[in-house]
Amino acid sequence: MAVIIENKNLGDGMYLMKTDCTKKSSPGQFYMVRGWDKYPLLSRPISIFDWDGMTTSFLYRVVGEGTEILSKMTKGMEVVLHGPYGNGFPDIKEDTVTLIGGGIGTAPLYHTAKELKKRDPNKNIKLYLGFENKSDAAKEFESLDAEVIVRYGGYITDFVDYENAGTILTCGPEIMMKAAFERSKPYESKVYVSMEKRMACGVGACLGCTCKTEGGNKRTCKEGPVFEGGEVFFE
Amino acid sequence: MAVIIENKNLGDGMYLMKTDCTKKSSPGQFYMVRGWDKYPLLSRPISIFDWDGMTTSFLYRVVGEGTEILSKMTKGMEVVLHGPYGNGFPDIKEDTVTLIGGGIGTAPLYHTAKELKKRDPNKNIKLYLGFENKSDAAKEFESLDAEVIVRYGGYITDFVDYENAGTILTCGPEIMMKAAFERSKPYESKVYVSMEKRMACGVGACLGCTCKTEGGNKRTCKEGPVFEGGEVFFE
Amino acid sequence: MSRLVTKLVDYEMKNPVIAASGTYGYGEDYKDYYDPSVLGGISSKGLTLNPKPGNNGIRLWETPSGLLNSIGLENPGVKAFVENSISKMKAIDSMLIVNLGGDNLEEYLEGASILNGYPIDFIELNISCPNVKAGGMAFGMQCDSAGFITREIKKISKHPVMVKLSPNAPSVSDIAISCQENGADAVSLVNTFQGMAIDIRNKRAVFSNMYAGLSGPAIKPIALRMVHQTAKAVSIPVVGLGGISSWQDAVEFIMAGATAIQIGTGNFPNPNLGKEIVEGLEKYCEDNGLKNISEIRGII
Amino acid sequence: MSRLVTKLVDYEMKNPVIAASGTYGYGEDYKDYYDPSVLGGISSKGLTLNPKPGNNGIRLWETPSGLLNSIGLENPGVKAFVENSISKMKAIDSMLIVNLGGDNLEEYLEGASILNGYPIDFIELNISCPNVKAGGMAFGMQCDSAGFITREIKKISKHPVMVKLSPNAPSVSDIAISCQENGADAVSLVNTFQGMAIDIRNKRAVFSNMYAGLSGPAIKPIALRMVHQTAKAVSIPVVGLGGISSWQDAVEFIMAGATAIQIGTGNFPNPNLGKEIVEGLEKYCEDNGLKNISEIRGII
Ligand SMILES: Cc1cc2nc3c(=O)[nH]c(=O)nc-3n(C[C@H](O)[C@H](O)[C@H](O)COP(=O)(O)OP(=O)(O)OC[C@H]3O[C@@H](n4cnc5c(N)ncnc54)[C@H](O)[C@@H]3O)c2cc1C
Ligand SMILES: Cc1cc2nc3c(=O)[nH]c(=O)nc-3n(C[C@H](O)[C@H](O)[C@H](O)COP(=O)(O)OP(=O)(O)OC[C@H]3O[C@@H](n4cnc5c(N)ncnc54)[C@H](O)[C@@H]3O)c2cc1C
Ligand SMILES: Cc1cc2nc3c(=O)[nH]c(=O)nc-3n(C[C@H](O)[C@H](O)[C@H](O)COP(=O)(O)O)c2cc1C
Ligand SMILES: Cc1cc2nc3c(=O)[nH]c(=O)nc-3n(C[C@H](O)[C@H](O)[C@H](O)COP(=O)(O)O)c2cc1C
Ligand code: FES
Ligand code: FES
Repeated sequence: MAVIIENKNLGDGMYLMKTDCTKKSSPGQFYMVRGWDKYPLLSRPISIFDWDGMTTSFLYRVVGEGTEILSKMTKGMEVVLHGPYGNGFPDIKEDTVTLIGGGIGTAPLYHTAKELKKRDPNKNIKLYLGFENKSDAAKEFESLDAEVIVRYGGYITDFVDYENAGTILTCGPEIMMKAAFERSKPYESKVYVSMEKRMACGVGACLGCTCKTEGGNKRTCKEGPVFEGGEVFFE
Repeated sequence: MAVIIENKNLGDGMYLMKTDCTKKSSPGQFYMVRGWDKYPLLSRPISIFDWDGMTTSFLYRVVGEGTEILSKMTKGMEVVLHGPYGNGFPDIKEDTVTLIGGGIGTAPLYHTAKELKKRDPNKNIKLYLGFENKSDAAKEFESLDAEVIVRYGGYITDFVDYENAGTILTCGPEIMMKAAFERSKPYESKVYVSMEKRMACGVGACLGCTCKTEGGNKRTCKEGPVFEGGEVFFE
Repeated sequence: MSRLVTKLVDYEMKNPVIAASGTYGYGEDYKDYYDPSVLGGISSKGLTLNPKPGNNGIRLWETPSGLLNSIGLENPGVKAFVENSISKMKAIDSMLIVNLGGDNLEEYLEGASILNGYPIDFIELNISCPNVKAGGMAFGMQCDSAGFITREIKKISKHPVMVKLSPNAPSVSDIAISCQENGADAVSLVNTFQGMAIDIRNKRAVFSNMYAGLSGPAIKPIALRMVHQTAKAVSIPVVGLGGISSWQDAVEFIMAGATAIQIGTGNFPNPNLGKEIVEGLEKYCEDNGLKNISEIRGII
Repeated sequence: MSRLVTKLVDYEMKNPVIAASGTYGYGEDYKDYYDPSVLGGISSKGLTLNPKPGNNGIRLWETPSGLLNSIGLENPGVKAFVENSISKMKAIDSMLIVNLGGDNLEEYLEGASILNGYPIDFIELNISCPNVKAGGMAFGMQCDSAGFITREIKKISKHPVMVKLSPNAPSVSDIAISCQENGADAVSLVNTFQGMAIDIRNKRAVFSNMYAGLSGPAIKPIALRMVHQTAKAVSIPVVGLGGISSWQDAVEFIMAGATAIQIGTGNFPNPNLGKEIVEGLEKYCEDNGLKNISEIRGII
């Protein structure tokens, strides 16, 4: 149980919810979130936008019943967080890291960029954020010590400098992640993608989130959500 | 759709919710109330505690899921009110009227006493309110221009002056209403009782709230909730 | 609104939205919310030859996204209905369906023959009520009995007959086939699922009849599957229902093969539902460039 | 905790709370929440002789108070299970149930005979999975096939056998009788109800298999009724499940006649559910002066 500190409307259906959850989490992990008692039945997987030791935040978009309820919650209300779950992005040894986020897929990249920089202040981090429409979401990334490139409309993957990308971490629509993966191939970048599947348990028990990989079926909630690009885009 | 103006905790699980619903209603009628979208499925029948032309209020007790949700709502939130439904208490010609309420069954008696007095300022109105435990609920009746007798614990029906009761209007547990009915028999008082049944539609369509009466089955939501004592306690 | 015009056998409904039996009285109870004539059809509360007082004890019990009911076919009997209510129902400009139940074949037949003298549009043969002891659902549980009663009613009824099927039957689609073979003009499904609740505090079953009928959104996924199976199995029109609470739900049932849909429990939380679904379907057709809603019927 | 001790055939469970197959992995996935040894039993994810990759496409779909799943028995196969997972499951101090599925009799038999070599406590014979094309539920739909497979497995299995029944069968209690007559040591019910969802935007069924299995609170009233009917019909123990999400739900099933209960979908929204139900039942017994939970078994 965490208490909401702030739940800010960023426009274009996006919200930033800050909670008092202090539990340690790694970049790219997620929580199963519920802001209700019995209905809807399942909790919602939401990535960790930020964790700073004192608070845990989520950047989310209203798409259905669950996120709608979350968006109406206010300061002081309680939200149930189960997690953190999943593997998260690996620590990157390479000097240059390019993060590519599409839409709400940008959510896990803040924490990721922040942590990479914390672990190695000399790391060269480029963050590409693509949104369909204008909103205040991009502003939330401004405080990062990284080069932030924001585009509205079009394909964000069209703007990436693949040649000098270094390791690529990407999250967003599958088609976008696949494009990043394909276009970076000539430069032999290592690409990590964060997959999105419907989830029931979040702990690896139900096999509802199975992701087909080159190495056989993997559970997105447990062995994922982060996979190497080549593992999932192999067909 | 009505907006909540105030939702006051009166203690002992009871709340007074004031809404901006201006719709005219008669004493003893009720609304099907819902403070939620899809879950729980059904709306909850709640009597009208007061209607003053500008606001409609409800006095309710938390007993389960629905009333729990209502109790957590705050000023400015929206609540759906379908109604007003039911017949309500009849206008009473007799000079003296005794209202007997047990527990949350006191709820409809405020509006009822107020209206009776409004229609005939000379009416002699006695209000007996019985509660199991102390709370601020009784205070809400203090502003009435009527003799208000409040008891905590025991049977409120033990304290009523049946001989001089005039017409009796009662709402509360069936066993209490039946006691009032039986004990007033020697004095040939006219007794009206307000029945409580589980309801689905509130409009008379589902026959879920059927009340057995001497004159055959009646719908509590439509031909009731107010019946003559002899109609329902005939067996 | 011609995009929604739907032919059910020989009747041209203005739209495929029907108020389900037992949830809409005799058509008048929701008129403070909207004119019932906006509906494509209205099915009366279930009638039996003789008046029935219905069941004792608790009749309603809410469950997660569902409702258990044990009304027990409380009704004034067919005679009182034709005398008191039919003209009011007829005054509503909507397909008039009489939902007919019975304890035994004779009662069904006598009820149907009384109805022969009145200008109703459809009989909905209720062989699926789980809340009455004799008859009711019993007829709807076996292919031969369902086929038998359909045949006997069709022999004497002047009105088209839609048979209302029970989801508790071994195979709903087999029962539908049997009804079709025996002359049914249409089938409607589902009636309620037999369910149960226990009052643990008082250590007893909630309902005096022990079991009751489950309806509402909880059952929608199962009802939809049954409608899909049945629509694939028969060539007569299938009227689909079970948990419909929005126009989107209605579209699902139509895509699954339903010619028309009914709304039951959904009326209770939202007394405007009938009107909202009609309007929602109209807009859906417009937005998707459909000349008629039938273009999406059975596409799954 | 002796108030909860429950004998299931020859096994003495510390309490009647079992984690249901397919919702609890192989017993380890919830151990960050509580020690799985607090449970009376754990049923493994459904196993088949050969590994299965499970179904393609969407596997989960939320419905009102319910969950449709189409996992398709993804599992590593019995051999990999006995090699890799059985020792870990055995290390948990709880009744070890292996849920065994199959495409045909031979597969079931071979799976069971491999299991003969391992110290498991129970086989749960899954003849009720709606999500695999061949076999699975097909065996559970008819009395003769359910009885047949029970008899064949009993002939060769050294372990006690609990047959897991499908609520989609014509009459679950008749199937249970047939299993009992053919030597089943116990039955468990219900598996999921066959349901369906349609993606109206993309005009197609949500699941690539068309139908999927419905579980969760939505089905509880129907499951409870089936458990009640079955417990009245057979003398072997009945293990009840379907939508249990609280200790109160568990009490309902036990009052309806269940010897033990399983929790499936309820684990997902509340990963502490297993522990909470055990504690809730313990407190219920205390508060009601029960020496053992069996005092309320089947009182309805
Ligand atoms: C690992 C992971 C991380 C995620 N991180 C974020 C994030 O940081 N911010 C954010 O806005 N969204 C994120 N999502 C997507 C988010 O889970 C869905 O948008 C959300 O579940 C929708 O719930 P709803 O009730 O609003 O929609 P509904 O459509 O009403 O949900 C119905 C059901 O479908 C599931 N569902 C619907 N859309 C998705 C989806 N895209 N992915 C997975 N399940 C879905 C829901 O969980 C629910 O079970 C993430 C998903 C995953 C798997
Ligand atoms: C005509 C009428 C007027 C009422 N007026 C008031 C009032 O002014 N204040 C007040 O506090 N209560 C009143 N009640 C009782 C109130 O309706 C219930 O307490 C309430 O429905 C309980 O809902 P829940 O979700 O909290 O309880 P739950 O037990 O979770 O409800 C489950 C289901 O049972 C029904 N139910 C439970 N208890 C009752 C009950 N006592 N009567 C009818 N249905 C019930 C609910 O409506 C719901 O459908 C009135 C009831 C009726 C019939
Ligand atoms: C309170 C109630 C009363 C009902 N009465 C009847 C009836 O008299 N005849 C009948 O055929 N079906 C009756 N039904 C069943 C409904 O018409 C419908 O088949 C069922 O509820 C499933 O649809 P739904 O989920 O939309 O409610 C009744 C249902 C409810 C909830
Ligand atoms: C995701 C999921 C996977 C399941 N897998 C199996 C399985 O492998 N074998 C089996 O017998 N039942 C399986 N089931 C059925 C459950 O064990 C249980 O019978 C059913 O879900 C009803 O109970 P519930 O409502 O408590 O979930 C599965 C259910 C779910 C939701
Ligand atoms: S969500 Fe259950 S295994 Fe991943
Ligand atoms: S609540 Fe439906 S008839 Fe009264």
